[in-house]
Amino acid sequence: MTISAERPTEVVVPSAAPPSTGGISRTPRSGWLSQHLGTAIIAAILGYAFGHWLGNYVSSGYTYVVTSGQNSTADALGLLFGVFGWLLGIGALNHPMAKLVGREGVEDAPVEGWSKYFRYTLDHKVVGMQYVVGVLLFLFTGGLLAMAIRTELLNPTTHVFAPDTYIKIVSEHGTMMMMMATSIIVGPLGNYLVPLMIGSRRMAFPRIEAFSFWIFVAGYMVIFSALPYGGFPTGWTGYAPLQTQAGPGMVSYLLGFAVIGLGMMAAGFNIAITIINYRAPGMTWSRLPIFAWSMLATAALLTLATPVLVAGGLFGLLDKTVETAFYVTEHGGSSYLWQNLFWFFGHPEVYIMALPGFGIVFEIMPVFTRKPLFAYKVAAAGMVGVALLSFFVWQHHLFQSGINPDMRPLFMLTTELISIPTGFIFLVGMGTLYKAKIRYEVPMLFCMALFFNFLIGGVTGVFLSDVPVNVTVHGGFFVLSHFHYTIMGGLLFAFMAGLYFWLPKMTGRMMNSRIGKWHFWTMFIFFNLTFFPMFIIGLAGQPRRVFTYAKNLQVLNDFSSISAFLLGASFLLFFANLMWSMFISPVKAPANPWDSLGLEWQTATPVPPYNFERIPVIMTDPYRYSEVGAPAFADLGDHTPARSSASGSDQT
Amino acid sequence: MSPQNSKSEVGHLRRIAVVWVVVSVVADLLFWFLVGPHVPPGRMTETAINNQRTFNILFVIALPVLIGVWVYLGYAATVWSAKRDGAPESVGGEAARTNQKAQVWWMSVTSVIVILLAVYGFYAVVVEHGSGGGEGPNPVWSPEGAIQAETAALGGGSSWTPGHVLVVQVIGQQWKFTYRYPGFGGFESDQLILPNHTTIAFNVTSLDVIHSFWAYQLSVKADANPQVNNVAYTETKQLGSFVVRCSELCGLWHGSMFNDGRIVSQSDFTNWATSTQTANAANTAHLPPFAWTYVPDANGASGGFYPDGTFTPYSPSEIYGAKSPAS
Amino acid sequence: MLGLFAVAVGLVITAVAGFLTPGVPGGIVNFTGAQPSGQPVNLTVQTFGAIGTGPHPTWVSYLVKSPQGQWVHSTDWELPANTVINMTVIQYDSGSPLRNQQWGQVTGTIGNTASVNGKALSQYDSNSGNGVGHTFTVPALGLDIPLVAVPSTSKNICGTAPCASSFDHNTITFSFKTPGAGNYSWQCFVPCGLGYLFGNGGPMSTQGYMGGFLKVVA
Amino acid sequence: MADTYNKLTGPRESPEEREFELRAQIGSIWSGGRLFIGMYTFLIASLVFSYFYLRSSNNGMLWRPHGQHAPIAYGVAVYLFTVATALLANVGQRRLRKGDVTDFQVAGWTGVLSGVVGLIVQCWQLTKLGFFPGASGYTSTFIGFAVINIMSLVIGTYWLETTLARSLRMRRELGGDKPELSTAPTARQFRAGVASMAYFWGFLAVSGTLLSAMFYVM
Repeated sequence: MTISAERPTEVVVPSAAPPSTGGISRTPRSGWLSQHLGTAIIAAILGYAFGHWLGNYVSSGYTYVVTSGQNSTADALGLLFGVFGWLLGIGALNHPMAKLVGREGVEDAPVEGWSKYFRYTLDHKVVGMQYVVGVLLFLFTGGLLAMAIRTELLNPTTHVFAPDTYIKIVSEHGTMMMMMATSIIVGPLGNYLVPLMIGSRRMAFPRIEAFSFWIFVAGYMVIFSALPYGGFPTGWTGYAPLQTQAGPGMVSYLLGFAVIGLGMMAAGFNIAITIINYRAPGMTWSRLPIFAWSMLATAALLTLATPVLVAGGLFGLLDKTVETAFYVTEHGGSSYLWQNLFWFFGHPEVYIMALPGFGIVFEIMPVFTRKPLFAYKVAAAGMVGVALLSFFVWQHHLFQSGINPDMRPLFMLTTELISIPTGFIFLVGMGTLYKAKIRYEVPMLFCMALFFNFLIGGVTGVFLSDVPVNVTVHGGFFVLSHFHYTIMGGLLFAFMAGLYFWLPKMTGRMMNSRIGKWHFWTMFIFFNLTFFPMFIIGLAGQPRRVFTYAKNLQVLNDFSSISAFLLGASFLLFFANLMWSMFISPVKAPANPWDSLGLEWQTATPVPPYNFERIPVIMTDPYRYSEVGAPAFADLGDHTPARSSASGSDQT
Repeated sequence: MSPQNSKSEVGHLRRIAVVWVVVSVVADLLFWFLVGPHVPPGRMTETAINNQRTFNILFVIALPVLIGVWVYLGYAATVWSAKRDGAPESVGGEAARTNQKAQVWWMSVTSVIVILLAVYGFYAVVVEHGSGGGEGPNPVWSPEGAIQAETAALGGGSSWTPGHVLVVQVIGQQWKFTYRYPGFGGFESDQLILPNHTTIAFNVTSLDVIHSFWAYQLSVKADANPQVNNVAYTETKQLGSFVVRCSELCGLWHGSMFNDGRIVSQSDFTNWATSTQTANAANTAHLPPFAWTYVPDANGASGGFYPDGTFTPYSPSEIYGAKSPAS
Repeated sequence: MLGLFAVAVGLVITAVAGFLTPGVPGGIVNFTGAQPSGQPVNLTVQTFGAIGTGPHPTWVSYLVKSPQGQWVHSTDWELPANTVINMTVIQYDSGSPLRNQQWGQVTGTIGNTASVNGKALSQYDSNSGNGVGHTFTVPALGLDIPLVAVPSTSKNICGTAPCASSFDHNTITFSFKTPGAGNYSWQCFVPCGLGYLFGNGGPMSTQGYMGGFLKVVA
Repeated sequence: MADTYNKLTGPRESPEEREFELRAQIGSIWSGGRLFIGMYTFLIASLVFSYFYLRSSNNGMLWRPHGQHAPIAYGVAVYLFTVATALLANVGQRRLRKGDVTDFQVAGWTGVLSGVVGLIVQCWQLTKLGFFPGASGYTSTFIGFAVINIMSLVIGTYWLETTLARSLRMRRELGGDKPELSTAPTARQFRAGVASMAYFWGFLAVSGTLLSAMFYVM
């Protein structure tokens, strides 16, 4: 069959005749008797113990181990085997092992009840829900650490934490948030929504998808393990040779990033391949929902940029364990090497954290403006353009480092060129608002706020890209504020918009809009009150990651800290809303609470196990909100008479 | 589109444009004259003055952009909102999938602004000799006389006289900057004193991890990397004191890695330097000869990360912290 | 489900809080009020090759003699402002060259001088002789004293703290005047964190071993 | 990779839908194989970049003092085994396409053997190094190269082995003559997988040539 917009003639399948695949039909069994989170934890502990023992056995004679009393090799092997045990325990390795003897993968029957959320599951909707909890846990931990940072900065000279503890907190906060942010939309919403939006019953590689989630959780535990190991002193950028000098907490950082990197690559790989191959008949590239475009651009960055991080982390681990000298200048390595590798990944990563936000906003805005998305093609081109350009700008992080100083004008140019496709995003957003009929539901408020915040973040980015101005603002609170405006003000606001918008679809329960509005306004106001003063603090000369600062900056810092605490409270409000609306007093969501034309709203709620009764056929462009009598986006086929015969009885 | 519609379209845009122009002009003027002269990093050196001007120019361009989007958003939010009560309309608004003219305009304007900014930035970097940023070991844009001064400094026995470029070496180490003055016998001090009206060539290097030498009011910032000589230039313009901070996370006492420096008159500077040279002479004799970079012993005191004897150190420059005789 | 979530959140909070609780050993040793106001304060510390106890028994560290006369493992000392501090360092550790000989000068003390076993010291060449065990340096005050090492060939080196005076040691004494109130960090400039790159990791990078604060209070 | 639905609970597909999904699966195997090569290219490019970066910086004249070289006989052996496996995988795939299943099996299993031996030799080589890992830039990047090479051989050999095992099991499941060449969905997926696998091995041979030239010849 060629992919055509024609609905295939319905033929009733004699389902009793098995097309002879090697598949084994498994009957459902209780979730708690097979592999799940519990077995994963047990296997991870056993793996850790084994790896740690092995590491000690191998390396206890190393000079550095004897003299320092700390054994990075044992810690690295312990964590490595711990992750391995975790994957074994959760069941991620069952299929790869079965393949060795030629068995083909067959999905298990879906598990009923809560236990499915604690298992290695092939249902992309379950993975999406798992990711929601996973990223919220990450966010919560990182947020706690942020509160600790602001507590320390309340006073320039009196210290709540010891300086090493403070650096540990800063580093852990940065790393956790960066890891979380790469997956915060791709994970929960990307996995949940992409097949629904492109009209597919499944992901291309559901096991890789499940792997990406469970390795993400493993990454959380690995990076968390830095705290009991004594933390790491390098911040999230992990600059060598400080990295090489640091204690065993650094191993958690390097391994954690490598592990999360595996997850990022797996998630991006699966989503990209799914969008390329599983679009429903009739869904041409120009009919693809814009969120899927953003996922595709993000997935390209995830798959191609992350291997560089993994390689960099591998080299760092080798430096710390078998004592190679990749990053040690005195032994023929180079401290510049890590900076180059890290930022070659790091800058595309910035857009990994921006593009999904744009996708969400563009997906939501037409619904609440009751207008088509303005300049759809420009929006898609903008995202692809940003993704492409992001590979050519990494040295703007290194303007003052002395690396290739004569290349600075070039990188200044490429960096500023990124403003052009980013400008497309604003054109599309503002064009969509033009003469709209805006409905101020909570998701729409978050979308409008994104444009407000991201504008500040984007414009300050131009200041940072200018070499002369960069002399003052590099490495200070200005740049800190800049990337919080883009990541938190952009991505996190978009994530909130997405959650308020799609949780009714995912859970069948409405978020309380009254608390939601309170949450939005407190978050928006205190976010700006927290981070806007940091621009001034930065211009006034406060470097990042310091526990002491000039006395005259105390007022601004205190203002920022108190706003940060209130911002934290606003997140508590969000958690309260989540608990209240989802568990304590759930309100059943209507089938299509926002009157969206999106394909994901056309199927039943809760979404049936395979999303669509029939594979839908896409009939027209998306977002035809303003045209009376426009044809429906998709033909779901469930009105055809064949449906009853197909689903009614197996035995026809 | 009916003529009525197109008229109202013009009406919307005209209202937005008027508000935008008025607010932008007022805000730009207020900024340029009231705030601009006080924008960090101040006016203590040539690079500070230049970078302040660049910042202000960028800000004057950025303000209308910010205001434009905000005015538009505010207008849209108030004028184009749907009625709150009543049944939600399933369709509404106007068919506005795309607008060729708007797209072309938008792209042209952003492209022109961006390319102009890049050209201006390029010009500023070249004309201002790197604008106070680290230019690596072989600066391509250096002020007059700097290369000669640095060559002379390396040869040893050079002495600084007013009116010439002063070479100062900044040595980052965990967790303090120290400064060497090759023009005065290569003495080392933990104080940074500079003469006024003088071009300074900072040669920044590190003895261990990466630091970043940030003389805030001087508008100088250059990373200190082990075995790299990172050069940054500025010209002092005013007397006064300034703050030096480390702006690259370098470990435990990164937050404490700061000191005050001073710009003094040329004669005061000469007095200070010569007297310190005399006072430190005994210690200077034990320092390695002046060099652009130094090879730190990667291992530290008696037993380090790498086992001894596993590599052959070859030093084209000077070693700080020799292993022998004590160990 | 709700309960499970609450348990997870509780676990995270407990763990984060647990690992972040300021873990400086010994707390702050208070020297204010030990003497009448304005009188010089005596501060005695010893430094040695290995602390012997705690989570990192092999690390170099300091012990400070509290006003009550006990040796306490702490590097945060509370001192009165604008007061002369007579400091005695009993140095049991062997040494090495300084990475930067700059720290071989005695600076910031009263008279820019110190005494080693009774002999005056204003500058020490760390590349010869026994080298320097540690330095006591307060960057913000410009205070720097190289703590001359005992010979590494000595058969009588103190292994683990606390060290009896029968072991080889150098007694370094000097005086300095505290400034106004504030927190002033002090550290060592000898790369003495064994087993770490550049010798600056481990004890050098952990508060409570080779660095701490002078908490000067008015 | 390409899972089949569980027949008890899976969706009820029309034949058109089944064919549509099968084509999507085959397309995924094809494009997934290519994307994986793209990802792997970036990984190897990081190593190549590190090599040439350290080589051109030659910090402390320690890129490669005294003509350090890795055990070259082992290295050449590993390289030859890699290329042999790649050739066998590609020859096997070609024979399979021509309809010769036995040749595919023979070539494949020889390839697996060659891959495993290559893997063992590569690990063995690490015990025969004439230098310390951190001795120079070259030695460091060499260790990185060895680790990445081990990874490549494990992935490639695993992939090759799974296609062979699948082919054997398919015969038992489907029966008949040369079921691998039939139109059964699983056979069509299988052939797509073999093609992607052979392509990946070709990529490994090319990148292996580049890397081996860098580390053993240049």
